[in-house]
Amino acid sequence: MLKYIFKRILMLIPVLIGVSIIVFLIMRVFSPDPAPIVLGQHATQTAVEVWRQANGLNDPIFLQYYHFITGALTGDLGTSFYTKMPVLKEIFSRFPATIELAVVAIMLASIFGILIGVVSAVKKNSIFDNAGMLLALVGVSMPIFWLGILLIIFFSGTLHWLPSSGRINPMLQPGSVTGFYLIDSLIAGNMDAFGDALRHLVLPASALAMYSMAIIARMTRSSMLETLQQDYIRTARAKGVSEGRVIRKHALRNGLIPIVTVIGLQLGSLLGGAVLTETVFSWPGIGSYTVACILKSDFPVVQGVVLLIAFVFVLVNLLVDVIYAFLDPRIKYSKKEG
Amino acid sequence: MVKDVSSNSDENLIQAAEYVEKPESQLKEMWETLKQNKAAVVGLFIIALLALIALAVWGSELLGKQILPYDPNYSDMTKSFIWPNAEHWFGTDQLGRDMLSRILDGTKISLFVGVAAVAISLSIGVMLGAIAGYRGGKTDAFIMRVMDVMLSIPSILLAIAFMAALGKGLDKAVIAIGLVSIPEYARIVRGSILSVKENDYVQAAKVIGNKDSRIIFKHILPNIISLIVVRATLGISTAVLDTAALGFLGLGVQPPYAEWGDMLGRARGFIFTAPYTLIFPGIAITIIVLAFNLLGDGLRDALDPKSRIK
Amino acid sequence: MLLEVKNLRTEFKLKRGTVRAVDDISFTIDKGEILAIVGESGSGKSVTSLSIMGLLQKPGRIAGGEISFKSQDLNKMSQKELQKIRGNQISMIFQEPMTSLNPVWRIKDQIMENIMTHMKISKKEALARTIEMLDTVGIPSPAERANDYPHQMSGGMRQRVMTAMALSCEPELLIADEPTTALDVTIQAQILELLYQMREKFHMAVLLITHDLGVVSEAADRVIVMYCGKIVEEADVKSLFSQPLHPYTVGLLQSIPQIDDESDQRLYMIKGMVPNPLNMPPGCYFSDRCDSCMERCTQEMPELQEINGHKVRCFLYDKAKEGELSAK
Amino acid sequence: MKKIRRIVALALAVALVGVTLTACSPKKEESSTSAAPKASDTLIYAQGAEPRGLDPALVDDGESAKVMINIYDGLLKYNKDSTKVEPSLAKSWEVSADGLTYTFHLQEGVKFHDGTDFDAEAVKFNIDRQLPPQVTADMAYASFVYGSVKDVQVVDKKTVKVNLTAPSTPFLSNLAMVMSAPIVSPKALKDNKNNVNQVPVGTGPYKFVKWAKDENIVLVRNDEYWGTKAIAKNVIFKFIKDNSARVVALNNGEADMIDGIDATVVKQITDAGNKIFQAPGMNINYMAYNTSRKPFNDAKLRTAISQAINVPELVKSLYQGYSETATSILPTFMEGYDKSVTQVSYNAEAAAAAIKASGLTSVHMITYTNPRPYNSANGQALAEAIQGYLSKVGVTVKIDAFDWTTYKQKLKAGDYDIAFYGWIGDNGDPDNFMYLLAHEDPSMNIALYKNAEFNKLIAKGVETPAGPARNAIYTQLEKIAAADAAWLPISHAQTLCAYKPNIHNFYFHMTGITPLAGVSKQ
Repeated sequence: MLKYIFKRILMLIPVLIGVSIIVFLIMRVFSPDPAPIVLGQHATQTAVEVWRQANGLNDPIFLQYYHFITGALTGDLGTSFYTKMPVLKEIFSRFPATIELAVVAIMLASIFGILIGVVSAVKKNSIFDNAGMLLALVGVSMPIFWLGILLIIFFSGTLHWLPSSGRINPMLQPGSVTGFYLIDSLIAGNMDAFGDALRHLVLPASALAMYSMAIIARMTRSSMLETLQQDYIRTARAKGVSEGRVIRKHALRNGLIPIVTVIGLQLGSLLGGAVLTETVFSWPGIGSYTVACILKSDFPVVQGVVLLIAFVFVLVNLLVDVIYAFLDPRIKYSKKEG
Repeated sequence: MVKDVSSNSDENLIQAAEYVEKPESQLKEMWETLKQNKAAVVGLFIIALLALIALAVWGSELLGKQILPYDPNYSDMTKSFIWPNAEHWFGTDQLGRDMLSRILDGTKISLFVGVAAVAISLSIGVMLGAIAGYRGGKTDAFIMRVMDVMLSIPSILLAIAFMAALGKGLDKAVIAIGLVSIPEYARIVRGSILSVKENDYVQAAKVIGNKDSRIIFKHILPNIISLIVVRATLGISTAVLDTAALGFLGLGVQPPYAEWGDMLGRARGFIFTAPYTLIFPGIAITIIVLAFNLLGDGLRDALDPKSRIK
Repeated sequence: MLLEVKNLRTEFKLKRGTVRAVDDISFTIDKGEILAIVGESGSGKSVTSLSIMGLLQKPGRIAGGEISFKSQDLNKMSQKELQKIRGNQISMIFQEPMTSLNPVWRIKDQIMENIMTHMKISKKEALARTIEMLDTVGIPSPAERANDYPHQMSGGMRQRVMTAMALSCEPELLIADEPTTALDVTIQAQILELLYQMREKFHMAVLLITHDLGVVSEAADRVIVMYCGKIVEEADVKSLFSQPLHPYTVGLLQSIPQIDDESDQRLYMIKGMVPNPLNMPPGCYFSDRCDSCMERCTQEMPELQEINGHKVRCFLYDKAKEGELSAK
Repeated sequence: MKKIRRIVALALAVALVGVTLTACSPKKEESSTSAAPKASDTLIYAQGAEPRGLDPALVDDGESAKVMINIYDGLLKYNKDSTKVEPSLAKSWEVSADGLTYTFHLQEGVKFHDGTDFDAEAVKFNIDRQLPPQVTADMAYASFVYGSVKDVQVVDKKTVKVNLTAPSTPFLSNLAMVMSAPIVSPKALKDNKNNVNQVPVGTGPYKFVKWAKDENIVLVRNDEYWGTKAIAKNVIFKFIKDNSARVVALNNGEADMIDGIDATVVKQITDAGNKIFQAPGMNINYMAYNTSRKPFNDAKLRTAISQAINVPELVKSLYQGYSETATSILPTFMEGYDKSVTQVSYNAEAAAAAIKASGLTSVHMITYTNPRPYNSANGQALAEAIQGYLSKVGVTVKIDAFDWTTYKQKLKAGDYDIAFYGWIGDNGDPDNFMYLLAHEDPSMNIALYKNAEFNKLIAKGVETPAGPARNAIYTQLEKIAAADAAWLPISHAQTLCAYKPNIHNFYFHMTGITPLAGVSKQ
């Protein structure tokens, strides 16, 4: 197992190299020139040329890549064209916001998705089942940004219950230890800040969670339906075990195994969904920042962000596989090849 | 699908008795079961309706006739932001264009992008997956590593980067969305081919000395075609959503095309003044995506022998 | 009398019609007795056992009849009350040892769950009892194997585990549904032997459900033959094997390969197939496959009649012909 | 055993992810600042985007300007209600007769936020870093503000002399700008590799406290300020990208002041009991013809197209009365603006006839998809509206819309008949607007307009000392531009802000800055 994990981590390297090549090609070869944006409305052709030269943009693409990759290996992802700040600093000051949002969203999605899925499976064809599955179907069909705006209109604009943007009331902002406001406010023992951060999370996390929740609910339902037909469920019932226990301890425990994979995959799609959610809710995370940087042709930042996201994505997949093995004693990764 | 012989229980027999007649082909079998799935039929009906609208709009455009209530691109600045009324059922937008006409007109774009993008990812993905799965070895390893790389970048980010690089446009949106979902198809096809490859009839075909391409197209692909159909149907709904997302971010089609996501993106600035400009395109997207999801689910159920016994 | 089943009817409501999987059957089991129910797939024997356990899943349901266990009607009990009996006074072994154990639980946990559901004892005691039971059913080094997951054991071992689990609360009735079907022949004999020993040890009754007459002859005291949800013949094991009455039973017996048979004759096969349960032939259900079919057989269903303690459902043995019985 | 191994493996994987994530989060940077700010003495200003940075030499955007004006002082500053310059860190100044030497007398006893002294050396340091050889290509405003500077001489601690290479009337106005001109602590620049984007140190009424990326910037009152001290103790600049969300934030009390709103939300804001601040904007939103090639190398055809567009109607519906219809390139409050200048007026019949005569049936238009400060409705909506007008006079329009970055490249490529653009005034000087049509760079002069007479007048305007004579030059330039119709000026976007009723003395200067020192909250 440990060997397997090690092997998988080694396999990160070619994937990351591949990712860097793709991003590099898209950005440096095909994307528009960043110079006019960087240099502003007074930029003249001459200034543009001088700037491009100074930033190595006139070098052959291989040389540019070589500079990038050697820098990346030493932990230097370069400097943002636009803000002149180190890319790593720019990224990591926004990364916790995205992670916090994604983690809360995946928790919401998992809890409610599994709950709806289990009840739907157990009470198959009941009103609850039909309503739950209709909700799930609409949930995967709604554009996430549209849902987000509807939530803002309703809960912020009309009812004034919840904030529509940002992570926290700046006056309550806790000192930055982890960058996760929920954790930081707890460390600081500031319950007001914790509550406020939570309130700010409700709408974006719900919008972001909707799609994944729907997927998880549907998956849970079908997985549970299949599990509930298994012979060992009948065995458990034949033992005289109560129905609730049969569902929780036998069916769910087994039905959960494929769901873990789905949740893992969803975490990946959440990172994508964060792009739109963050845009709608002015969430100061990496998603909306990346879009802005793509549109500004801020190459170093885009390269860095995508590399980081790919890294996290692969790592999460690894984690899912490990959890999978943990949940299912039949799985062994000793001889698996890819 | 051959029933597991070892399961002897009476229930299985009773269930099997419901399916005495065995349809000849997989697709026909799917169709038979699909017809019994109410939700899927509803989905199919909605898609047919939308396709009809799209064809009618497109056809009349070619003939230079106007079948929509108004010209969807005709802007009249004196009619900016008229709330829905008898004359303009869905109201007008900032430039005084009729929202109903624009939404109906948008059907053709969403359907086109959805289908065309899936066609791209499907053809390339199936080919790559088939080659990888069938050849195995280094070819397989290389193709699948590339697919892994693509999968590890969120597809929407990749699509945004493509669009930013290629520029706005219907054709470019199709390409961007088509390209980013290639790995899904490649993976599915490769996986199924790996499992089908060892089957006796494929081995037999090999022994007789059939050419590889012939084996893939004649013996392997027909066996996984239904799987691909399901994936492609669901893929269209994803593609429509992705198109809308690109449009929303201002990276979709060129003006004055009426694209629903683009309409949503513009409506965002007027959520209090003209919320109807936000509501209707959103509903339109949800309906089309829902329809393809319903159909895709129905197809999947029809394909899956376990779930069809209900 | 430990268990009495009276006029039990179990139905499956399907879209295309209602299937009567168990059609008006009655039988009894005494303490310590081994009763075998024999029949092909679809004869309703497994549904009978599930009906007794109250484990029928939708769309199946008991449409009528009584199942009285120690003079309590199980059919009238709530699920809660049934849960107290299941795994405790009545327990069950299923045909598929490969899939009947929860793959993600250690076997000790699965057995302990049974014990702790019904007995008020500590975890430690339950574990001790589990290991003892594993030992009883003949699992070597039970203390270690108790920590195994099902996939780490062979099929025979798993069936032993199932048996250990079923017996862990010393039930008065054990229902064994095709306990040996999925196993190798050599293992089959071991498991049957085990059942036999356990019956002796715990003085319990066994309802043995099987399609294998060989198994019946080795283990059972009394036999019921079922066909399409109906009992067609019932007798003690000796008279059934020595003097089968129903043409179906006769056919079944003839289709058992005999090792000492030296003739080149091909093995006998009952012609035709089990009828579609939604489309039963009128009259006797066996009529379309029966070599001795008479016109009457295709029109009305014969009654189950008793001839010298040997019950049979066939017009060949109408009381009028009783005299010819011995001649045959 | 196996279980233990699995647990170890799981723990390892979790730890791996955990370590990555925590490694990704910022380390404890600033000492958690003393007491948390209180709502009553804190002003929250919500703006539409995050500043690019806070080093005046390195940034070019309006969002940065709003924050920097509160942290820094320049030698000069603008009058509250106009673009006339007033003393700031320079108490007074003299200009030599040849217009080549400027002598500034500095305030005394002024200290930077880091405790170092402000003096003539600091002024020289700040200007020198933006002059050759030190200047870098990405100092967006260096050449604009200091392009005419030859060198800087320190006369004594409180006197500094700036020598120019040629007389430049806009130079004084430039020194009041918030780009390039503000004086940064030389010590801070030396400590931070000549880049104080994240750690600004100035002499202004507020001191920088912290910056949470994409969230907010917190400032605190400079209690040792040399001038009139600020009223509110804390200022927080919050970044809310979405316009509607910013309105919601104001109405829900999450912000005290917001900017960058458009006309459609005004009712929403006033209905919630909040107030609107409307100020004229120093900008121009225009449409340009590509005068370098057919068909629009013909001024008559340009005029015909311009005639087909009902600009007042368009501006009214597109901007809902919160942009002034432009009658000239120059904003109305600017020196040199003259009422007598007018553009061609709307006349669809005449336009249709002229266009028909010319045989023109289709044009290629390129535009941008983002809202810009001068065009809140974005270039695409504007282009589509004009497409509507032109379709009525028999011209089919093909629009290609691009994201801003790409758009800039397309402009440079020059493949278009009509394009859209705008300009944000920098220093309040008319030259700053009119010189665009004389510029050689196609990314400035997108009409590719070439007129020797016009260029000569521009050069003359720069050298002429401020006064009626100079204003006359610019009026004449405006008239030439209107007659040649290379541009169709569309609108001057007004600045639209909103604030809570308990906010007093809020104002937004026409140069796009918001000095908050005088603003109070009750």
